[in-house]
Amino acid sequence: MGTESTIADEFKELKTVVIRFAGDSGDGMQTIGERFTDSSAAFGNDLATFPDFPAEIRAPAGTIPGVSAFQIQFGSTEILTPGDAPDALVAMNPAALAVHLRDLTEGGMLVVNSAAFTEANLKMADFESNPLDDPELTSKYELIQVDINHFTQESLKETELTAKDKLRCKNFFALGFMYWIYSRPIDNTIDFIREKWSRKAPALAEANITVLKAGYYFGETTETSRNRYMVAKAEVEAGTYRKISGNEALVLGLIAGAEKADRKLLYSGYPITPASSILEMLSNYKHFGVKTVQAEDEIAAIGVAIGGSFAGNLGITGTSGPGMCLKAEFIGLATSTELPLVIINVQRGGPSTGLPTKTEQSDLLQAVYGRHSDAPIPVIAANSPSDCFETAIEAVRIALTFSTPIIVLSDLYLANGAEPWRIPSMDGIDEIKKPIAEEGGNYTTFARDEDTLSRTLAIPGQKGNEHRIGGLEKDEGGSVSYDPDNHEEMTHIRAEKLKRIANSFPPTKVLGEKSGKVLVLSWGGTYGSITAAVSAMQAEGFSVSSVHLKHLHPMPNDLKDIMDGFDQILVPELNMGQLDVLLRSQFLVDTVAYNKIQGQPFKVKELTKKIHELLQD
Amino acid sequence: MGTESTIADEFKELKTVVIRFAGDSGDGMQTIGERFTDSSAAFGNDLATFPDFPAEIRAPAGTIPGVSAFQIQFGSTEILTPGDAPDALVAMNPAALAVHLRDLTEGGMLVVNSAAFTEANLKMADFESNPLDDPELTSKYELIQVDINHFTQESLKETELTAKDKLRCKNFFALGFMYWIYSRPIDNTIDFIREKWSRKAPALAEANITVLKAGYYFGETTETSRNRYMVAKAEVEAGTYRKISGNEALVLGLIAGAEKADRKLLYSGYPITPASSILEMLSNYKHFGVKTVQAEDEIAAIGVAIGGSFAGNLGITGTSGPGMCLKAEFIGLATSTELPLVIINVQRGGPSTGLPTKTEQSDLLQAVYGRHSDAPIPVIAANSPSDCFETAIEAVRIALTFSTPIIVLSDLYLANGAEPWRIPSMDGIDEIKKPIAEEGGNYTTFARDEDTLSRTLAIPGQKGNEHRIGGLEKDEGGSVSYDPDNHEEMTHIRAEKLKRIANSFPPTKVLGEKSGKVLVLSWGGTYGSITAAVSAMQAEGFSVSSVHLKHLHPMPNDLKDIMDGFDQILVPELNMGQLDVLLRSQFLVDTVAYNKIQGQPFKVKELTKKIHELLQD
Amino acid sequence: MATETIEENPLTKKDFVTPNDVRWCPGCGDYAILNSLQRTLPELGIPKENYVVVSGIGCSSRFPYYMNTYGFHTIHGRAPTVAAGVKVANPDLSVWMITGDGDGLSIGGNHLMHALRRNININILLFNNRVYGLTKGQYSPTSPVGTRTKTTPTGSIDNPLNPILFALGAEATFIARTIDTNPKHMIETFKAAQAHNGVSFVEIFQNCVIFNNKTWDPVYGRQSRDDNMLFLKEGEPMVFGKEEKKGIVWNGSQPEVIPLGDATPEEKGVMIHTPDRPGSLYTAMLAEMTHPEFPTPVGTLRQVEKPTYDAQIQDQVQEAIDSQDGKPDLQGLVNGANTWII
Amino acid sequence: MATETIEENPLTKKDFVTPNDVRWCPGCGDYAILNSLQRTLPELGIPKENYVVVSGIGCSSRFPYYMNTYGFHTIHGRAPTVAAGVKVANPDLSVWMITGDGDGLSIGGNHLMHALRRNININILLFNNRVYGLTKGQYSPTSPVGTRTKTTPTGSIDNPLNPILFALGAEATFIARTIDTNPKHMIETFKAAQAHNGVSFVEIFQNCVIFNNKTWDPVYGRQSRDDNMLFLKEGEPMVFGKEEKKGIVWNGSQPEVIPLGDATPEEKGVMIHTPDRPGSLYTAMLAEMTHPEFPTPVGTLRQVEKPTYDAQIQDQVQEAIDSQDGKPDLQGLVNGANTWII
Ligand SMILES: Cc1ncc(C[n+]2csc(CCOP(=O)(O)OP(=O)(O)O)c2C)c(N)n1
Ligand SMILES: Cc1ncc(C[n+]2csc(CCOP(=O)(O)OP(=O)(O)O)c2C)c(N)n1
Ligand code: SF4
Ligand code: SF4
Ligand SMILES: [Mg+2]
Ligand SMILES: [Mg+2]
Repeated sequence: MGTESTIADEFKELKTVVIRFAGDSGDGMQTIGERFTDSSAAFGNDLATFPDFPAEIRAPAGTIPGVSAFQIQFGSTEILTPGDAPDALVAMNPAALAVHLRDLTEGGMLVVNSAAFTEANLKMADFESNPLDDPELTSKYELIQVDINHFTQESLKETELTAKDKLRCKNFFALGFMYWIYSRPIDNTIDFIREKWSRKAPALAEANITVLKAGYYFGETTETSRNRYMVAKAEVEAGTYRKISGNEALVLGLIAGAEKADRKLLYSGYPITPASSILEMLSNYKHFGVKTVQAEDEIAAIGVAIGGSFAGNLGITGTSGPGMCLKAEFIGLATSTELPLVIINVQRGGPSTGLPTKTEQSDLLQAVYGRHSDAPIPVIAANSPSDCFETAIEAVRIALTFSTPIIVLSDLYLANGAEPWRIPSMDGIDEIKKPIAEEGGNYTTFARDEDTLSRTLAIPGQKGNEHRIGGLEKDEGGSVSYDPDNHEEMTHIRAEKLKRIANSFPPTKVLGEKSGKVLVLSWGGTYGSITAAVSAMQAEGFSVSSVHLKHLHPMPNDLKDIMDGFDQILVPELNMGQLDVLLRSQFLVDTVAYNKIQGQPFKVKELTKKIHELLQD
Repeated sequence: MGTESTIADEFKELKTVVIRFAGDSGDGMQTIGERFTDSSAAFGNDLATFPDFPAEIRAPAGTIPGVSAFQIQFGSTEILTPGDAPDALVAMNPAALAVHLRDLTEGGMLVVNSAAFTEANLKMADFESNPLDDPELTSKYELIQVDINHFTQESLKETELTAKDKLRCKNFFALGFMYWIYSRPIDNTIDFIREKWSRKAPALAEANITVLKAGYYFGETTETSRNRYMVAKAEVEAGTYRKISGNEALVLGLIAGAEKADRKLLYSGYPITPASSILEMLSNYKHFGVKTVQAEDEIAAIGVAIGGSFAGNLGITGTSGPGMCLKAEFIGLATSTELPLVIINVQRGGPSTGLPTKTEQSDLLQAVYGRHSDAPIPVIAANSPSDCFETAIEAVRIALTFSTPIIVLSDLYLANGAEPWRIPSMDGIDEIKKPIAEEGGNYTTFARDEDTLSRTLAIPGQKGNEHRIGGLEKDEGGSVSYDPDNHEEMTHIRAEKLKRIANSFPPTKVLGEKSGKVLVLSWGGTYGSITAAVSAMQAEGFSVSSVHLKHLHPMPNDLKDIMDGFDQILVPELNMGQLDVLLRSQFLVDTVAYNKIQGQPFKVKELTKKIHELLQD
Repeated sequence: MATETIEENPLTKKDFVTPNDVRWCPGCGDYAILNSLQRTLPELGIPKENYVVVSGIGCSSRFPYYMNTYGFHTIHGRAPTVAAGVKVANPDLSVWMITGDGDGLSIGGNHLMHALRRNININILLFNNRVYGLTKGQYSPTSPVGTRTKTTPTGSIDNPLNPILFALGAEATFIARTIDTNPKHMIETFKAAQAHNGVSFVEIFQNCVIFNNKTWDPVYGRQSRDDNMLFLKEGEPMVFGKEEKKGIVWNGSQPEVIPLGDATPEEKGVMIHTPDRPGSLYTAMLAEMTHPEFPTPVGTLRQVEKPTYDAQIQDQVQEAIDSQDGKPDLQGLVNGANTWII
Repeated sequence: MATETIEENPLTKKDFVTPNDVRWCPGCGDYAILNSLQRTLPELGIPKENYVVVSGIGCSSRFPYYMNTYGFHTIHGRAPTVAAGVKVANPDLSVWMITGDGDGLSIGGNHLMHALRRNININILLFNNRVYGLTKGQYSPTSPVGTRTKTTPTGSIDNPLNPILFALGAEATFIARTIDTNPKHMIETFKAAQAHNGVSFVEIFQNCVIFNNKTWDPVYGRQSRDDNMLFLKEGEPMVFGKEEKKGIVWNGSQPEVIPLGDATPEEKGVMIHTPDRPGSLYTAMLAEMTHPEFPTPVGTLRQVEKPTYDAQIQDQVQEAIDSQDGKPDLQGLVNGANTWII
């Protein structure tokens, strides 16, 4: 149960705690998870969260597919993941218990809404008997049964709400109780409820506040013998913070990138989990000149973005794996015409429709090779929710500076997960300088910058720069050319241009010593767990370092040297070994792949175990 | 000039000769190339041909983009390619000369239609002066100027044809003359003309025959001092032969495969160069129960094929690179649902629309990795026009036996090229045994064969076997499953199933010694040039062997051992090194890539030069 | 021919129910449609094993999982292609294709259009809830202008498609409309669709309780349905309203609503429903009749006969086979016309 | 607004000709269309640099290479999406989209349909030669049933699309038809298309000399054109035939051809062409008029006003900008509503 330290007064002080709220998707678990997060953030903890939605919009209440959960890890130290396993589980009904109990740490706290353990509900959750009657439950966990329904209704008996509406407040009872257990402030939440609902539904807002308090006082009055915990403020860098999810950060980064490059942003997408919210959020930023188009499909979406880029906007499109398949042909066109274009893939589980609401990082090889012919384009990846901001800006930088389409890989875990973020100063962000061609007719379509090999765009509306582009092979002047030598030359230029992008990368950061026994080499959303595992082992004195790549294609120029400094290279991925294929073919290095394909992030302990194995070899 | 051997009588005897006919696309170059091929085949030479069409349907007459050419190599020894460079070039107009002269062997024979070297034509071909007046031409080549227009018209002056129609026969004059030079029989061609045109246009047929003979006798009567050549019959295996192009062979192989598997063939495609003719040819074989659908696009085409496979047909679709991009999402569905499906990609130059009428083998990595997620499916490739037949049958075997989609890679060079083919006995071809499930309801959708891990299909119309499939992850029973462990297991099964396919491959053939200094490792349409180069060097005693892969994913189990027997591995490809990426990542071997990206096949001499370089290292 | 001999044990609705839990939101209109199709299929005289249900992706497209028939949940927008492949491979099958307004008209519009124009003999049910359900509530190609959703916070600006007019633009041979709140009408409509020899396109007004609740209430809500819906019946006059006291007449260039008073429809010259007119004008007229100006018509809007794609492909193959004598000769085929012997 | 100030040196056709050799087959109808567009653009009062020509893939789609404007030869079937992106990025541009019957109606049908229904203010020219030219002569979605091509050796079996009806199914706001043999009519039609504020869909009957020669001769051939073509002019009666001695009347439920004899069209009640009717019936009627029963109409078949997609997107953005005071605050945006300071 967390990392226990000193016992102060009646409180146990913990360094980190992992809590999971689980219930029916109608029970409001995401809402209270968000509230718990905000008050912990405001209190000053570092934290990371991960919501886990059901695949169905609203599966029948009480069923297993209908279970919705929200996990948060918060602490007084740096928090990199939402946590391996919950120290405390709140289960609002039997189905939630059925799905989530197996993850609860032994000895962990288990809060259940006993009222929900009716025969009908038990049956829907495939329980043959009531698990609360199982003595093992009490011996293995700190079981706290609360008739949440009853107390909720009791506390609202003075109000005029219907019985159904009363019961809808029960999530706040659970939240209040957990606030009490973890000695969190509740004012923050009260303010939030007032602000959000007072106007639309004042009676409900007040009811929620009443129930929240009831939950809190329930702890205080009836459970004085109960353990309570304290988690101190985290020692983090001073600054202004906000909470941010991956897709939010991506959206803000795109807008910031476009501003820094002085281009109008044109985003065109087609809804798909977990990328839809990028389109949704961007459509709220019209006052930044952002134009959004909900296209008829993913092909159209990228086509609109390409048209936008041709006409001088910064064209951006985003999707998930199945949509990436559909964009392949157009990516080839953008590659051939060398137009700037940002293509975002928020990855999810596959193949095919796969596991649309689970995370996976299995579209890397598609990003690198998923088009016909030799059509090289850069690929970069975000590594944490807040890092999506920087990654988006980096994508805009590369796309414009090198006049190239670029693929940005994020994933469902990053997109939906959230963490506190120390907000950078916008003035501190470099401008992205790649002007369009001068007007007046001295324009050569594929004339190139000597260093970057990038071409310069001329855009419709510019006098004298009229020109034609297209998907047929062409010569420097932009004329269609079937000449064999020209084709070979253009193909080499495209390849070389990709390579040159690596010259613009900062030196690769190594976490830990620059040489040693094991280097953990990774990319994408696994950053948090890997960094947590490696840091912990470094603190224990083990010879392990890690490098987490943002730039996957091309890879950094200094990577080979870094790899050479280690005896073994461990490549953990949430796929069957895709970075591994790239590393092996590019560096001929006998890496050790470590793969998990369960639609779920790595646990820190899975990684430490694996690293230990390697160290013992 | 060819491989000169003995001089018999007035004839020089040659082992091999390469001739290229070039003229305007309206000049009938393909027609006479085909005739020359047929009479050489009937005569008993081995041969290989390659037509080179312009990208435009019919570019303006006389222009450079309008040039059409046909190359044939024939010989008394085994012929593996259409030849590096022509020993004789027939140029019907200045544009043809402009495009093709640079390829002619020094000292080679250059036959030009002097009548076409008018000022207008010279201008269209960008000549500033008449190249025929250039003394270098006569010194460098054996220049034969013939006023073909004049002789053609002269020989037809008795007929009632219009002047225009008369001139349309001029290609046969050139053919007749070349027949005389290379002492070919002309009866065969006369028969052909009669059979083909006598009914529709008897006057034209007779005119063509007259002109053909005129060309032949023109040699005999006016050019007695001219060198003439003999190419003896080839010593090839006894049997019944036919001439066959790659797409023809593919079509016949698909039909044969379907027959041997006792499945109805349903082919669905969308026209695209150079795959269109597969759809076109198959639509003529309805009497074999073949159904063809010209779909609205490539996505629909594969969808129809998948629907056909689900309903118990053998679903097949074919396209080229851009179309492959569009099929990616559906390939993922077929992978997830494990339906048999053959997907043919006749490759052409890219990226994007690229060089649609030029060859390239640059879609290998797309075939292997061009879908989101871990979605492994087999990939095989044909290596010569006639080998497309066996490759098609192999594809059908793998698709059905392993219940999997499979990608077959061919290319424009194979598709359009032709060679003589010793027709195998259909009785000698193994049956493909993979029955569908028994009727009656004991059906488990993803129950697997122990050896192959293949599932068995039950098809609509079967009593009691009703079941549902789809793209979501599912368990063995076929029910949708979001279970983490199940997903991991299914992912591993899909990967393992792919691997098992390699257990069904025959031992890999090595051309030459099993160990030595250089192994040339290659795939696809480069087989001919590589085999020619390697055999020639072996004959000269060099330590070089070659392995040409048909199975690219998975690769043969014995390949690693073979590679280990050589000091160096040379991987020549018509791309930027795609097999090379696969070899490096799978075997961690430091191969030497040799790449040509000119839309043209390797020349034998390019390869021997490269191999020599390696041997000297 | 999808109709074979009747089963010995007559089929019932239960035969078409799978053990899988149905996972739509409680109150979703999809339940009623499922129920109605499960009640329809046993009555069509088609052996159960000859049914195939094919869908794309969307809430609606989960449908095949709940039908105890052969089923294929394919990918987004592409169901018409797979359904076509199934039907071409085996024309004996009764193929039901399920799609949504996003699946069928946004990403899948082209395939749907080509399936319609080709007249492939399948039954297409388009669940129109005017929203993307599965991806949680973005606007769709049938959402009215001004619809505010997550992706259109200031209102959508694209003109919606009229699915009937769209189908008519492709000259679909059977076009119908029904509503999720009227099982009887759904069942009738489904039967008519199956009876039609050719492609059948059925738009179903479907309610999404979560993201677009009551979107069709102005048409079929208890308050409005009498005045805002017109039940079309072949050969019968177009009357509607409480006690059928209103009728539609043709004024020479467009339809008009008139009160009947005490007159009979005949007396007032009320139009007789004739869905079998070969041209498109009549159906175009119906397609554009919409509330509040007109009652929205439901029922079979168009039914004309044309040869089907699947039958013709079969015929061409059969003719080719018949024109040969005996079993086709594979060796002969492979040999081709020009061989030589060495 | 694509119209700005007129150039000082008036533009001429020559300004729109590229040095590139035109590479269509000699005799191809595409030449005449190119010529006509090159003659139209200088007359529209739009600066040359504001023209963008976007195409898909096909013989017809080579068009941009021959127009000395900004041009984009995209990929097969997808031109409407790129054209939409260009127009949304910069509504000041005059965007001309070139497509073929295969490019636009086979692979690209969906994008075309959505561009039409969204009413994006671009001009779409569909070159209909009823065949796939570039891939050497396969049948297309507009080829009549029974067309024998390389892929349909025993005749095609799919019902062709009627491009006008298709566009109408998407409720396109401007629909016209013209022919490659009549430059004057083409130029008029192109001008009308540009003048229309909204999406303009123009079907052009185009001859492919190589793979489908004379396919339109029954309509516009010297022998047939008088009787088989109807030149529509807004506000004028529908008369045709040698010396305009025939007219079209509406018999209450459908059009009819009548001889005028010596009577005036007015006397005979000949229909007056009114392309601006809001509903679809009128255009549906025209769309279905086809030889030999009727003369095939050319000209503007429909023109109605609706707000355009590109203008509205711009308006929404502008409104959002105006609703802020001052330049948008990037730091404020990134900070969001809930921050805390440590
Ligand atoms: C290629 C692809 N793009 C996007 C999606 C995401 N997606 C799934 S369903 C859907 C729309 C569903 O809308 P509709 O067809 O109206 O069905 P409903 O859910 O409303 O029944 C979308 C966009 C996907 N699965 N695949
Ligand atoms: C994805 C893709 N599929 C197929 C093709 C091949 N292709 C090129 S043009 C064309 C059809 C052209 O027909 P149409 O649009 O009528 O133009 P036309 O040549 O007749 O002017 C096809 C199928 C392609 N280039 N890309
Ligand atoms: S989201 Fe809407 S359409 Fe989807 S299941 Fe729920 S109610 Fe039905
Ligand atoms: S093939 Fe036909 S459409 Fe294409 S350029 Fe030639 S004549 Fe024109
Ligand atoms: Mg919907
Ligand atoms: Mg065409």
